[in-house]
Order: sequence, then C-alpha cells, then structure tokens
Amino acid sequence: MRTRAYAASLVLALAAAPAAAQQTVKLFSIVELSGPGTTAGTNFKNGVELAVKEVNAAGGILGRRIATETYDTQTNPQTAKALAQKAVDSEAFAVMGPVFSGSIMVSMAETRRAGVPNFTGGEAAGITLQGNPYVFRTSFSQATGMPKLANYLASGLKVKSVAIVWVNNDFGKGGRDQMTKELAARNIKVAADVSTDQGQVDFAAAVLRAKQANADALFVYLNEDESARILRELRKQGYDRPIVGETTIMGQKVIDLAGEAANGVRGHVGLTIDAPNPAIRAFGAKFEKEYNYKSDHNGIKGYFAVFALKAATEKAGKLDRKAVAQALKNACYKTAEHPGLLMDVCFDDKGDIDRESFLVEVKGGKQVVVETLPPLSKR
Amino acid sequence: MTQPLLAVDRLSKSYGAIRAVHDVSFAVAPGEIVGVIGPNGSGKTTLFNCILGQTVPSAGAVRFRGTPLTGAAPLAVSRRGIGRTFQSLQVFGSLTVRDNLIAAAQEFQGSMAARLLAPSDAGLGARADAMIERFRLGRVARHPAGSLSYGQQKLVDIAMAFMPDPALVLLDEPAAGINPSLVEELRALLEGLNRERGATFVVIEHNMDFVMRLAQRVLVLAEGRLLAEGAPETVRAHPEVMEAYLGA
Amino acid sequence: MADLVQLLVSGCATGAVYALAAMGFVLLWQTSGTINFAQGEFVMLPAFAMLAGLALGLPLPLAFLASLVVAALVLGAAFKRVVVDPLVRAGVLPLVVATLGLSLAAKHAVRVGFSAEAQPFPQIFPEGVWNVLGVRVSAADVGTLLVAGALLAALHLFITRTLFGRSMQACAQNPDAARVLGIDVAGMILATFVINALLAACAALLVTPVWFARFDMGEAIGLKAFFAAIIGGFNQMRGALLGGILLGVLENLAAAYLSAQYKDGVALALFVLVILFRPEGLLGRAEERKV
Amino acid sequence: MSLGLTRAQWLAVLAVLVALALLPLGLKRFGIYMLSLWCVFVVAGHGLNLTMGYAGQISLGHAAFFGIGAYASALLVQAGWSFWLALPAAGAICVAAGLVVGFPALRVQHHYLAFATLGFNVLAWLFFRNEEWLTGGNFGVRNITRPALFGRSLDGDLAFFYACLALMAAASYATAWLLATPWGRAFAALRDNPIRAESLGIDIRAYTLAAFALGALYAGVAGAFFAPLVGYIDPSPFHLTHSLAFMMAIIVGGAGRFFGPFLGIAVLILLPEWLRGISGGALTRIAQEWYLVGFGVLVMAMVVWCPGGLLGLAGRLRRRA
Repeated sequence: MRTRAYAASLVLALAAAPAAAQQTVKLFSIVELSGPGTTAGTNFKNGVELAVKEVNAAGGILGRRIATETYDTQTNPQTAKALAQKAVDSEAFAVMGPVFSGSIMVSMAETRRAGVPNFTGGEAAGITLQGNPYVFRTSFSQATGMPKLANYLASGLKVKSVAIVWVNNDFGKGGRDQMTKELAARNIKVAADVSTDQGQVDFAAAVLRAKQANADALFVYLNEDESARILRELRKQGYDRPIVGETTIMGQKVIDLAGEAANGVRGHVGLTIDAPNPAIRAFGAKFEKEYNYKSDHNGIKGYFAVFALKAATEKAGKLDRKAVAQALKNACYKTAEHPGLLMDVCFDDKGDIDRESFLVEVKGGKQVVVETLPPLSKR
Repeated sequence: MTQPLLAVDRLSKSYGAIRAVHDVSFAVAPGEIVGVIGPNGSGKTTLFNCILGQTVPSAGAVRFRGTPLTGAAPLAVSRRGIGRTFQSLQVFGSLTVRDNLIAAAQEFQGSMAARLLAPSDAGLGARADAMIERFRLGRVARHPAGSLSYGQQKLVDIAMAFMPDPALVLLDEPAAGINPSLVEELRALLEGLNRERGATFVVIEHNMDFVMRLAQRVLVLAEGRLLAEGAPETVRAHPEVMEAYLGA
Repeated sequence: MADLVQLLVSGCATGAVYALAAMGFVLLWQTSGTINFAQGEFVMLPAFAMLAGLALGLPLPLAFLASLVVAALVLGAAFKRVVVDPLVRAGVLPLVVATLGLSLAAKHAVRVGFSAEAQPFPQIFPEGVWNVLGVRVSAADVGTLLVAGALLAALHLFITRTLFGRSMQACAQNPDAARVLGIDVAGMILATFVINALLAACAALLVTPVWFARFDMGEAIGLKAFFAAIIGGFNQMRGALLGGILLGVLENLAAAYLSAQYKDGVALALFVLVILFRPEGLLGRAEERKV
Repeated sequence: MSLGLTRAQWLAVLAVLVALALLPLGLKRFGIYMLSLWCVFVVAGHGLNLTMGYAGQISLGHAAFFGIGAYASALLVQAGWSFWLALPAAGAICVAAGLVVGFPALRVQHHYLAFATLGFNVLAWLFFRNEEWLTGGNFGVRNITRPALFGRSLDGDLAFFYACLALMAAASYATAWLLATPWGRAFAALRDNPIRAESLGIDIRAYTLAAFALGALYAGVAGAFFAPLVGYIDPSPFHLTHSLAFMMAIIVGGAGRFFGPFLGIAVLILLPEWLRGISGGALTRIAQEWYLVGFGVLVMAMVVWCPGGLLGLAGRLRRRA
C-alpha cells in the first residue's frame, strides 16, 4: 500500500507542471552550483538573475515577465542532461547553461530535440560543430580564443617554444588540444606538456617540469583554485618567463586567491569586467553591489545571455522559440539598441559569436586591459 | 589398540618465551569420549586451536586417521570430518535455528556450483528436523538463532557441530554458563549421540562433575604439560592432579 | 640534483600535513577501533571555523584558538558521544559507514550554509623564499615542516614520556588490563578523540593558506591521510609519519619522472601492495588473528 | 520456484509491477527518465546488497564495476556489436574484475578488503580518464545508441523504460532465487560469523569471491543499461564518491533486506526530484538545498539507531503499533 501511495504522489509531483505560467517567459538556469564548476556556475547564474531583474523592472520581454528556475548540475553531465529534460518538460522558453563544456555537449541534445534555445558558457570547439540550430555561445569558443592567444604568443611575445600546464578534465584537455594545434600552425614548439589533476594541491612537480623545459613562455590552463595554487608555486620556484593564460587565470577569483603571485600573468580574455568600456564597468558595479563580490567573465556571460535572448525575441516579434533561434542566426546586435549586451556582437550560422576581446595583464592585484582586439570579422 | 582416530604427537606451541602447550601427546580411539581438564591458562584451548588449524603449532605432529593434519587450515580440518564448538557462543544469529543446522552440513555434499542449483534446504531438511527434535529445539526452530536464550543457543551450537556427521568433534566448554538442569540434559544428549551413532568427541570442561560422568578417559593439562591421563576415577584419585587443579 | 631536492622539500611539506591527519586516524584506531572516514572534514570544519572567527573580526591567532576549542568540543567529545560510543561494539564497518554519512553531511552543510566557492585564507608564514644551493625554499615550506614536526614530536613525547600518555597507550593495547590498573579507560579514549580533533585543527591552520577553504577540501586530505595511515601502519604512530611523508614525496616524484596523469596511481599502487603483502603496514606490527 | 512466497504475496508483487508499468503513462520525459534511472540503479543496488548486505563484505568500489559495465557495453556497441551480445560480455568482464578485486580476500582480513576495493575504484577511475584511446578520456563516449529488441527499436523513452523495468524485475527475481538456494545461507553464515562458518566446512574465501563476482555482475549489467539510457558516459559517475553514495543508499534502505535497494535508491535519486517537484514555499526550498545534508545525517542515524535501515524502522514501528 505504502509503495502505491508513494508512487501516486510521485506521479502527481512529477506531472505537476505549473499551470499558471502562460503569462511569463520561463527561463531555466541549469548551472554548476557544486562540484568543480562551482565558481563558473555561480557567476553565470548570478549574471542571469541580475539581468532578469533588470529586464523585468523595465517591463519584461515583449511585455511578459521572465520567471526563472535554477537547477544544480553538480558539474555532472548526466545530471545536466536530466535537468535539461526537466526544463523541456516544464515548457522552458529558453535554457541558460550549463557553463562546462562537458555538460552542455550532452544536455544540448535535449533542448535541440524540443527546439528550445540554449545559451551556454562552454568554450569547447565541438559545441557548435554538431549542427545544432538551438545552441548559442555567450563567449568565444576555444577555437576562437586559442588562436588569438597563439597570435599574441607568436607576434606579441615572439616566443619560439611554450610549456603547457593543463588540468586533466574536459575543459583543460580540450583547451590543451586546441592550443597544441594552434602552436604547431605557428611553428612554436611545445617544450613541455604537463597534465595536472582537478583539486591538485602540490604543484612543485608541474612547475619544476615547466622550468626544466626552458621554454620561452608558460601557458597555464587550469580551473580557478588550481590556477591560484600554481601561481604561488611558480612564484616560489622563481619562474621568470612570461606566464600566459586564456581567460580563467586572469579572473578575479584567481587574483583573490593567489594574491601577489597573480601579478604579471597575461593573456587573452574574451570578456572582462575591467574592459575599457563604460557599459561593462557599470555592469561590474551593479553586480558587486548585488552580490558583494566582483563578477568574473562567467557573470558577464550569464548577463549577456538574457539580453541576447531579449534582443532576439524582440527582433522575432513574438514568443516563438523557433523564430527566436532563427533571429540569432547570422545576425548582429548593437549596444545602441540593446545596451544590456554590453558589447556589439554578431552570431554566425552555427551559434558562435564574434566581438571585441582583450589582451590583459594582472598588475597590482587587478586585471588591466593592455589592448583591445577587434572582432575577427573586422580584421 | 586399533589405529587411533586422532593422534597428537609431542605437540608444542610457544608465544615468545611462554610455552602455552609443551610436548603433549595423546590419542583418541573411534567411539571414545575424552575429557580434557586443567586450570585456567593450562593450555587447553591452545591445544584445540593447534589441532584445528586456528594456530600453527611450534613443534610436533597431529595425525587424523593415520594421515598428517599438522598445520592444516581450519577449513581443511573441518572438511576432513572434524567438527568443533568454540568457547564463546558461535551461531549464525540472523539465520533461523533450522537454517543454522542446515548451514552446518550443506557444504559437505556436492560442489559449490551444484549447491547453486540445489533445493533450498539442500536436501538436509529431514536431518535438520531430526536434530531439532533430538535437541528439543522444536519450539524455536523457526526463530532467528540470535534471539534465543544463552542456553538454547549453546544447544544449537553443539547440534551444529554434529550436523555433518563428523568423525570427531572437539567441544570447548559445552557446559559453561548454562543452568544445571540443562547441563544434565546436555550430558544425556551427548551420551546418546555417542551410544547411538558412535560419535567420538574430545571435551574441554571446567565442570568436573559433568566431565567425570561423561568422559571415558580424562587428560589433565597443567602449565601446558600433560600431567596425567586415565579413567575418570584414576585421575580423580591422582594426588598431583588434585593439587595442580585445586591448588590453582 | 637540486631539482630532486626541490621535489623532496615540497613533498615533505605536503606529506607532513598528510601525516598530521594520518596520525589522528591511527590514534582513533588504536584506542577505539574507529576508522574515521570524516577525517578530511575534521580538517575542513576548523578551517571554516577560523574563517568565521576572522569574519567576526578576531585576529587569526584568536580565531585559531577558538577553532581549537570548538574542534575539541564538537569533533572530539561530541563526535565520540553521539557517533562512536553507540557503535563501538558493533565492529569496524558500521563506524565506517556512519563517518561517511557524517562526512557527507558536514561537507554539504558548509556548502549550503556558507559557500560552494573557495575562500582565500590569510598566510600564516611570511612570504620569503630562500635560494639554498639552487633549491627554492619558501618560509611556508619550512614553517609547515617545523610546525608539523614539532606537533608530532610533542605528541610522541607526550605519549611515551608522560604518565597520562602512557596510560593512553595502555588503554590502546589492553583496555582490560588498564582498567584493572585503575586507569580511567573511558577518559583516556575521550582524550584521544580530543587530541585527534586538535591535530586536525592544526592541520587546517597549516593547509588552508595553500589549499584554500572550500567545502570539499577534506575529500583529498581525508583520502590521503587514510592512504598514509595504511601504508605506514595502522597501529603505529611512526608509521603514519612515514606514510604521510612517503605519499607527499611519491606524488611529486611520480608527477615529475613517471606520469603526471597517473601520479595518484603510484601512491595507490603502493597502497594496494601494502594491503596485499604487508597489511600491518610498512612499520606496523602484525595483529594476531583473533578467534 | 515459489521462493517462499504465498499466492497472495505473488499477486501483490504482480500488482506492484503493473503499477510501475502504468506509472510513466502520466509522466513526461524527465519523469520517465528518472524512473528508468531508478530501475537501473536498483539492479546495481541488488548487487551491492548481495555483496555487502547478505555476504557482509563491504565494497567501496561498486561504481567502478558499474563503470566497467557501462564502458564495455558502450564501446562494444560502437564497435558494431549487438547490444544483446555486449550485455553479457560486459557482465562477464565485470565478473572477472570482481574476482580480481576479491582476490585480496584470499590473503587479508575483511576491513582491509574494503580498503582494497577503495583503491580499485580510484585506479579504475584514473584508467577511464587517462586512456583516451579506449574510453574517450575526459570527453567520454558520446551518442550511445539504444538497442532494438525483436526488431522493435527501444529508442523511445517509454520503450526503454520498459526494458529497464524488465531488467529490474529479472534481476530482482534472480536475487530472490539466489537467496533461496544454499548459497544464500552460506552468505549469511559468512556475514554472521566467518570463523564459525569455516569450522563447518564453508569455504569462506570461495564465497567471498563469489559475493564480489556476483555484486560486480549486477553492477556491470546495470552499467550496460546505464550507457544507452543516458546516451553519454564520461568518468564522473564512476568516481569513488558514487561508490560511497551507493553504499549509503543501501544502508538507508536496509542492508541485507530484499527491498532495501528499492527504497534506498529511491531516497537517493527520486526523493530529491520529488521534493523539487513540489512547487514551492520557503520550506521546500530549504529541503531541496539541505537534501544531501539530511541524507548524510540519515545515514548516521540509521547506523547508530536503526541498523535495519528504513525498512527495519518500518518493521519496528509496525510491531510497536
């Protein structure tokens, strides 16, 4: 009897799609709130929520309020997939996240099947190579970011060899593979190729191997906590060559954790709160006021995603998922009309984006933009 | 004397400087009931453990039916047909009394693979029921053994040792901790098994009255040595024994 | 050569912390047969207690003292009373499961109640780095080694040289005999739990500046401490020390000279080999088979 | 075989099966997916319950077996095998692995054996992650197709749910059957008192190995279904933490009780979703966030006060009433 009662209540609970939701635009954040992706997921989610608040205060999308729900993937692709199904079942208008590439690669099959626009913070090249018409990036793919960084290494720093230290998960391995390819194309030698573990504490061996490689520069591609630890170890062992990274290692979280040791790190950032751009600075201030800490690039991604959805929906003129997805293909949006986008942006036919990006350096515990790189299409 | 069932030859076991068992020899004939007495710490349980493979003797030999048994592992010893009980209670608490009895005998027939396809009671139901009746455990046969009183568990424990029809059973203090009327009942049971089935056993016991009435021959251990050996009356009259035993 | 020494120094500093946590493992096992799978969380919780103290405006030394008190009460006394006492007679495995449950609850309580993100923690040693014959040694390395070493030495002296310590040892070896000698066995066991909690809090102070305070920081340290204790010898304090250092050093050597991808595998292989061929640990005494 | 059940009990079992089969008709994809997942995990749970609950051998490496089964079936299917051939192959590989992992049982006492299984899980995970040529490494194995049965594709969610349900029913029956053979009794003897068991001719080493091999077999078969159910596998669900979660779920449900895995796995994976499904007040929000904390506390409470798990607790309450 007990079993049946339980089963019955389960049916009710799982089937109970909120019925009163016709008047709202339902947005689901499926993000990493625990596990290794916590920092990224939390920032992304906060960015989404901040944007939703602003959009709703200004009258919503096409006059409809946005209602959000947030699910934690635990940085687990299988969970992300299940939660995407759940969002689809609940008639999501759009899905935000997950941020980690490994998760979106799996979960986007669900949103695709249901035709729900899905914005991701993932940077793996493969995401937009599957012909999925409903997936959209909020940042560069590794296939965009790594060439920019490799260009900087080749022509900016003029290095002949590079040591790579990467974290052995899908994010790190993907970036490392992409970078290795880009370096080879520019005749830069990979002098050392050092794998490290997620959650690793002692980086003495990794740094030692980087030193022994005697390369002209070191490329570090790790998650936030590990980036901070290796920076400390690099400082300790007196590493004296340029340390470059792509986005993460110059993030605010890393700077907070690593302190002094973060100074001097440089590299390419697709998005940064310290960009010489009043809109982004204003966003940074709002974010910090709301959440009591500085947003990193993932916070901007989440914020951007909501406004991109709004812009596309307004362009489509109706709350129609397919039309919205269509409106995001081969389309450019200007901040003049949509200030929430923060930067002018263009989507291509695959869901990749193109916009300005930045070369930055950490100085005095702050990220400083050294150069603004134009969008690829303007080159 | 025909070939002894069990022959212990100059068995010794020492732990560092302590000689728990020292140069003990004796034999057990088929159908015999042998008692082992001695004060606490005289090496009785160590002797059992050496015979049964729980510990490896430092010196000496054990033969069973003429073939060496020295140093064999407990499993091999039991498979050769030597049953035992332990000083402390050892039943399978979560199984019913009947299942305890079947468990005690099921491994002695067929292969492990065959047992996977065997009927649930492994064909031992009737034998278990007979044993239950003999030990008068009928009322609790379907209860988990762990829920029984101490005395009843003790009976189950002993019944288990006899389930596979072993050639020899070594009982370590079967009468300890059970009430006097049950002690008497137990003696009758053991005697019955001996008489009807020719069951052979060696009994360690502190209860002098019990062991003197049950055993046909008694070994006396003191400080690891075999002090005396003989019929109960002879041993009882042995002055050294009385001194060693009662003086302790 | 300098490179090798560099790795050894760093590995020893990391290993010393493993050893601190492993020592607690061994203490609990010796006196009460407890295998504490929440040992890592016993390091994580004081770290957050210190952060809470800092947030309240306490200076770090005071926050540390406060965390010691809290650890002794909660992770020492309360843990023993609520979790261990009811289970100690049930054998090893129920305690393993119960402490796993505790570990899960503690971790996620911090995650939900505090934050899922890594929190920076003040440095406890000055920033200096010395160059000794080509080896770069930081004040933090030296400090960690010295503090951990001093703690372990003090513990060793305490246990072998003081009456209290020897009573504790007596209880560990033979509680019945200890009781006959008039030793307060229950009190001694409680003392080991408190000492374990204090060691864990000290480990927290040493690691958190480097590892950062994060709700799941205990996963790594707990597992490593467990490996260290088994490798060195589950019933030997010296074993825990050896196991910890060995583990810290091996990880570094494996990452530098064998395979960075399998660097955890090397320590693990040693762990499995020890279990198979020397279950009492490299320095441990064989435990008699009990009938 | 009657398995000791009365006709009324058999009817009840049948009724529950029918109810389970009808349950997803009112559900959307996510609900069906969760129920399928539950079925698959229950099968793995039966395996751990055999190893740990019935035979008393703690295994801290169950997720590794689950993973081996999942990878084996996924990779064999991608290599062109039929799923129905890959399934027994995955099971056989897991049995072999189980025997290897149980091997220390021939040498060491049983809590050391538990530690060895823990080591095995970590090593297996490293292997899954590092051997990219075989397992796809961090990127995992993608686009795992669902099989067809008798020419009918099981690709649909409902169809695959019924496959999972059938698997669960078959595995449950096999478990009940196994427990009713003399092996079940030998496992209990091994768990209750290995030393006594040995003195009664019970080969505790052989049964320990058998317990590990059987546990691994169940996990492997469950894993073989998990891969096509999710459609994607990477090393993460086979991490040590998931072995611990498996174990705790069995403890919460009731180790050594037939229905323990059904309940324990439900508490582990269905209950949090069910809580989330209750649209919500502040209280449910708190319940959702603190769910894992509650689960951990529940595990502790179960071990300390109620070794029989939730099922034991239910029994105790019924007797008192």
